[in-house]
Amino acid sequence: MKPDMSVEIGSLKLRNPVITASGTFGYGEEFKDYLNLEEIGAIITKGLSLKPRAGNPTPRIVETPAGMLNAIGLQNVGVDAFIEKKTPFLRTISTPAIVNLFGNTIEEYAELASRLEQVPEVAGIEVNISCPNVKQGGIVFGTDPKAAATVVRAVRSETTKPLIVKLSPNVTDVVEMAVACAEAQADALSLINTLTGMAVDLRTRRPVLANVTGGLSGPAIKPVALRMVWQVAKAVTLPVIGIGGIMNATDALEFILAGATAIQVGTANFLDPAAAGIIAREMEQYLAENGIAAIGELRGALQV
Amino acid sequence: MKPDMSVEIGSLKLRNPVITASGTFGYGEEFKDYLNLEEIGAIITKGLSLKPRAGNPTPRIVETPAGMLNAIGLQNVGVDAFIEKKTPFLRTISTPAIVNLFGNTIEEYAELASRLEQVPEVAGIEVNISCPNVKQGGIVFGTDPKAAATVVRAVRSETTKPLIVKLSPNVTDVVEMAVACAEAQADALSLINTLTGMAVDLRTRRPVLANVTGGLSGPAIKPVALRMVWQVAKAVTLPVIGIGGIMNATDALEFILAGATAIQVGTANFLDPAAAGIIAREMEQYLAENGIAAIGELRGALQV
Amino acid sequence: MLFKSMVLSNHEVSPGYYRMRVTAPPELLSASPGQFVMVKVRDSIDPLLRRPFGIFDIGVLPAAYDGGCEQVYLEMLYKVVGKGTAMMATLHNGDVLDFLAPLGNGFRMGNPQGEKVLVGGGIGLAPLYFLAKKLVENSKVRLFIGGRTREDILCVTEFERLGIETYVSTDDGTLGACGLVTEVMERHLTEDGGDKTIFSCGPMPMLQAVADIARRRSIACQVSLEAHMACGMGACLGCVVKGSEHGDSHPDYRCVCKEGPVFNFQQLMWV
Amino acid sequence: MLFKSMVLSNHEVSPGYYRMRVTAPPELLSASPGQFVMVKVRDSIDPLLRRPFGIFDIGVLPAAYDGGCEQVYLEMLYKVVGKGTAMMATLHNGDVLDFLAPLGNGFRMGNPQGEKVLVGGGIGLAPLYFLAKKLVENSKVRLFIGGRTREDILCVTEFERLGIETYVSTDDGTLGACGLVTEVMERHLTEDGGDKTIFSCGPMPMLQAVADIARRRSIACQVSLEAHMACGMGACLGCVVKGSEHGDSHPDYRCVCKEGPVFNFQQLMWV
Ligand SMILES: Cc1cc2nc3c(=O)[nH]c(=O)nc-3n(C[C@H](O)[C@H](O)[C@H](O)COP(=O)(O)OP(=O)(O)OC[C@H]3O[C@@H](n4cnc5c(N)ncnc54)[C@H](O)[C@@H]3O)c2cc1C
Ligand SMILES: Cc1cc2nc3c(=O)[nH]c(=O)nc-3n(C[C@H](O)[C@H](O)[C@H](O)COP(=O)(O)OP(=O)(O)OC[C@H]3O[C@@H](n4cnc5c(N)ncnc54)[C@H](O)[C@@H]3O)c2cc1C
Ligand SMILES: Cc1cc2nc3c(=O)[nH]c(=O)nc-3n(C[C@H](O)[C@H](O)[C@H](O)COP(=O)(O)O)c2cc1C
Ligand SMILES: Cc1cc2nc3c(=O)[nH]c(=O)nc-3n(C[C@H](O)[C@H](O)[C@H](O)COP(=O)(O)O)c2cc1C
Ligand code: FES
Ligand code: FES
Repeated sequence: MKPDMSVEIGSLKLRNPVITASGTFGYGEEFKDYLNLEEIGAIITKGLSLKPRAGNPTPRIVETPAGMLNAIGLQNVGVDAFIEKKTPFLRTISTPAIVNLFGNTIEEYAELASRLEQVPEVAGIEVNISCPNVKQGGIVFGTDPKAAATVVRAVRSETTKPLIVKLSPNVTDVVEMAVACAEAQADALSLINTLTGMAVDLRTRRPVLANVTGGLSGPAIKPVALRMVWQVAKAVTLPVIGIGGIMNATDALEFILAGATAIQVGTANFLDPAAAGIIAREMEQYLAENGIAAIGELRGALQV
Repeated sequence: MKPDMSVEIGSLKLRNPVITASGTFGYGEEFKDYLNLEEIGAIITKGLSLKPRAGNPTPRIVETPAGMLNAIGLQNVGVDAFIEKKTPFLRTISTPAIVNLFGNTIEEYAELASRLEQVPEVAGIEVNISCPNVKQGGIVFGTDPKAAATVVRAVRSETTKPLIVKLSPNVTDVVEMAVACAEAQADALSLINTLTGMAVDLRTRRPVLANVTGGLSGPAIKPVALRMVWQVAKAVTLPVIGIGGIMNATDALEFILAGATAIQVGTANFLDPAAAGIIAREMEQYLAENGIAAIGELRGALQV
Repeated sequence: MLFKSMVLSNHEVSPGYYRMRVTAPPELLSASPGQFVMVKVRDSIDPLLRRPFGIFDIGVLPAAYDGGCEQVYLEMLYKVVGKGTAMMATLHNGDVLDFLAPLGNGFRMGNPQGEKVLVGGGIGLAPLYFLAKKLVENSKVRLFIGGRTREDILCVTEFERLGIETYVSTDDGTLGACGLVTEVMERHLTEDGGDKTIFSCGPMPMLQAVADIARRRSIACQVSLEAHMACGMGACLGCVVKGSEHGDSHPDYRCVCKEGPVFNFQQLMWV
Repeated sequence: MLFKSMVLSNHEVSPGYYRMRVTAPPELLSASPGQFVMVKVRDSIDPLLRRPFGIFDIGVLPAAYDGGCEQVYLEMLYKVVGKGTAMMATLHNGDVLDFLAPLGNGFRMGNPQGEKVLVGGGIGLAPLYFLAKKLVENSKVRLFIGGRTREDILCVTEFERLGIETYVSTDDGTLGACGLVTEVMERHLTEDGGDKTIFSCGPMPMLQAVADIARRRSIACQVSLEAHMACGMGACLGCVVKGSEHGDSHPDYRCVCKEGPVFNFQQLMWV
């Protein structure tokens, strides 16, 4: 019997719990030759702002031990071009597309949400309060529970779509942040975004990234991500989406055990553009082989 | 000409900036067959408490991508046994031994410092306010600037020895912590201690560590450590000691460029018990080959 | 396309430079010169990311025995500069590598009548051989190749075998003319007029000089760029360069991996 | 001691089980049975930590030609269970590995008069061969070897060549007696009295059963333990087990790497 892989994120029903992470999967179209997009649960598009953004100067990425730093600086086409140029492709797939968005002010967050409310190709919204790259940007909202709650309420009042809040790991107490966002009526929480890090080039005596610091992703951060997902899943009743260093189905299932309802695949898309599809398939296979009828049976099943 | 590798940590003069990190080098003696202890700047002993401590149940360690988690739980012999059994060996080496200490209360910190004040083999004190493994332990002190400052002042009032405060990376704002400790009259700051993480075993559906969470160390955390050292070194005038994923001389020199006066070698001691000696030698060689007269010329020389 | 390849040979052709031949699927025969590949050097998280390399050559080995198969192969020419390339240098025949290829936009061949001038600096020579093989079918081709010292001058014989006139220069004069490859090229361009296209790959300062010459003399010119890459397919936005329209208020970033790596020099912002 | 070794051979002796022979420095000849080695599987951060293995054998290869040298070698018998051992299984002759060895305290040989009873479970056989080679010099030795199925029974021939009486058992009866190795051992121990020492290595439940038998019958017994290790030299305190005195208020933890891996069963806390 085929295991039931479907999960629910608020009112959004996904065929399976594998979602591609914002900023690592373009707008979906880039991957269509490598991957059957109908095989994954959902895609999340590159962080979107009201106006187009240039992003940071280069170099923007560098490999670090079992990870990478990025300081893309949220380069994106802006909401108008997104609606005009990126939604037509999204219409051709049945897999829901969730839009990751950010603003520099509460008003920008709210306006973006309101713009997207009318766009049928947008199945849900992921609010990035945690991007560490932009000076005036998410960083303030992402580390202060009151500010985060204000953003979430503002977006909530403009959208009926499922609202996911993406949490930053660069905080003393991620549970406090999670609770604040839950109370502000988020439908789900996703975590973690990148850890702020830095790389130095001894030869040039300069930071490797033009932006000096960047966001650390990849296998290196998996232990931190698992810990935070576990802490948050215990503390809130909302669905939690686990992110951080997920490279294969085993990693993904570990997050489910720790309490995640769904997971996101980020850096792994760069190593293998087919990764998300393979992970979804292999998770299902694991369930089948172990006689588990539904993925929900594993959720939070960690015996502590 | 031989480059000048000496550095000063408060009143403590080290022959070179390479120090072995607490908990990764035992009490020094364990490594004497692998390494000429006279070749390194200083050693820091395993975290010490007033009474002996059993530590956590096992498993206590697990490998993670480019890193490891440990939940030793600060097992240690206690101050009496330390003085009786561990100082005799320390007397036989000229390399200064710094004692890493922790307590469950301010009073314990102060009492430990006062006990060690009379011990001539103790060249300095590193106060661990950041160990994430012990529930009632350092975690509170390490994430609240006021509590940290109270601990530092209490220790300061009991010791004339160089006083290093070791900072936790599990905070929103490490600079705030650093400034608080600096104002409380620390002589130097060391960072980072381990990031709190977790590992899950899919087969058993249990956390790998008996303690559930543990401290992440090794190359995986280097980007986070470099970033924090850079931030702190800009913000305080105290000497900063860089720690986190240092495996070789290049890593060490990157921390010096980022503003560290000295560095600590932790997990690398496990991969190669001679690592600290090799790093010291190769740093010196780098200076010689690049015509740099003194290590101080590289300190904070990062061009941002 | 994602595929696994077996190493057929891997030799040091000059100190620190290697030439590796691996098996490839037949579909790769339709790759164009200037496109590139991304290699997963080890089945491990160290190194984590794929590494980009130009296509030095693609060809077909005839069946070795009756009933055997033809085998398409891919060649890379690479320089050991860091962890990933150092690991590549230790691979042996029979080892297996993972490829994502072909990626990006290659060189546009242009008008067959005109002369084709190839300009390579150091390891920048890598994508020019596959290009030269295609160009000599229809056009006159000359190669200007430069390097710091004679050990940076690679594979001249291969180009000469194609009947290509080759001009070598080194910064220290240890091989060919002493001086910059762009100086040598400009001297020779002065001698003759006519319709020309420059194809160039090499370090940024060299490309800058090439672009200057092309602009001053109104010669068509395509350059192949390098950038730090994570995905190689336009998803991460890590590899961007400034386009000619770039300004603080009107950003014009282009992905080297997807819009390049080959650009018409006029598409780019040169500082 | 830290040293680099070259792989001399690396064969699969049973599905999933490998035997690897590597070169070793002459100083390793003084290692005792039961001591262990820590191997850096790859010169990379993946895997990061060294992996601990027992010493299956140490010996000397005679010089292969006039003017050649004797070569000391070390053998390991290992089971592929995860990343590190999977990578080891892909190594070839000529590959180089990094060793920290010998580590820990080995078996104490005890009184040569008494009979020596070796009890190995699965890959727990690994350290017993080197031990057996030394023991047969002076004592009568018997080996009880158990496994889940016949593929887990390794190297019986090698022990028999030493003149050791060997009793095989498998949980599923596919080789030797059907049942637990400890049951078979106990049956045979009943038959004869006399001064004995048990030396055992294998999974924890087996060691527990062995220790029970030893206690009940007052037989001397040494067991070799496994634990997750980072340093192998008493520095990290990662590998501890509870000593016999352990209690909540009076902790008695022992390092497997430094105080073990071989313990007298009475030194340990058995639950
Ligand atoms: C489109 C393209 C084609 C290329 N073709 C060739 C070729 O044919 N032959 C050849 O020898 N080299 C080529 N390069 C450069 C080659 O990719 C780098 O030398 C290589 O990635 C270095 O990897 P490493 O692990 O040895 O170095 P490391 O310094 O350890 O690499 C660390 C990181 O920096 C990146 N990096 C380092 N140098 C470069 C660089 N110059 N360009 C891009 N990323 C870099 C790596 O990808 C990696 O992420 C090409 C680069 C690009 C972008
Ligand atoms: C003193 C000692 C002697 C040993 N002798 C042998 C031997 O002769 N032959 C043999 O096949 N195995 C032996 N083992 C077990 C062997 O060390 C592990 O099977 C091996 O480390 C697994 O590594 P991996 O990367 O393949 O597995 P992974 O599961 O990927 O390893 C992950 C981590 O867990 C640790 N680990 C996993 N299993 C064990 C284990 N059973 N014991 C200790 N650590 C473990 C690894 O060291 C590593 O840190 C011995 C262990 C010890 C402590
Ligand atoms: C190149 C790159 C760009 C990213 N851009 C965004 C973004 O625009 N918005 C966002 O919320 N997260 C962004 N992220 C973070 C990822 O979505 C994800 O949270 C993070 O990479 C951790 O997951 P991973 O370890 O699987 O990569 C980006 C990550 C990378 C590597
Ligand atoms: C096994 C282990 C035990 C440790 N014990 C202590 C300790 O007792 N006190 C302390 O302040 N830090 C302790 N640490 C943290 C290290 O001193 C160091 O801060 C950390 O490992 C990061 O450095 P690294 O990446 O070089 O290992 C321990 C680390 C490890 C791996
Ligand atoms: S390398 Fe990712 S967009 Fe070019
Ligand atoms: S492995 Fe480190 S103390 Fe035993």
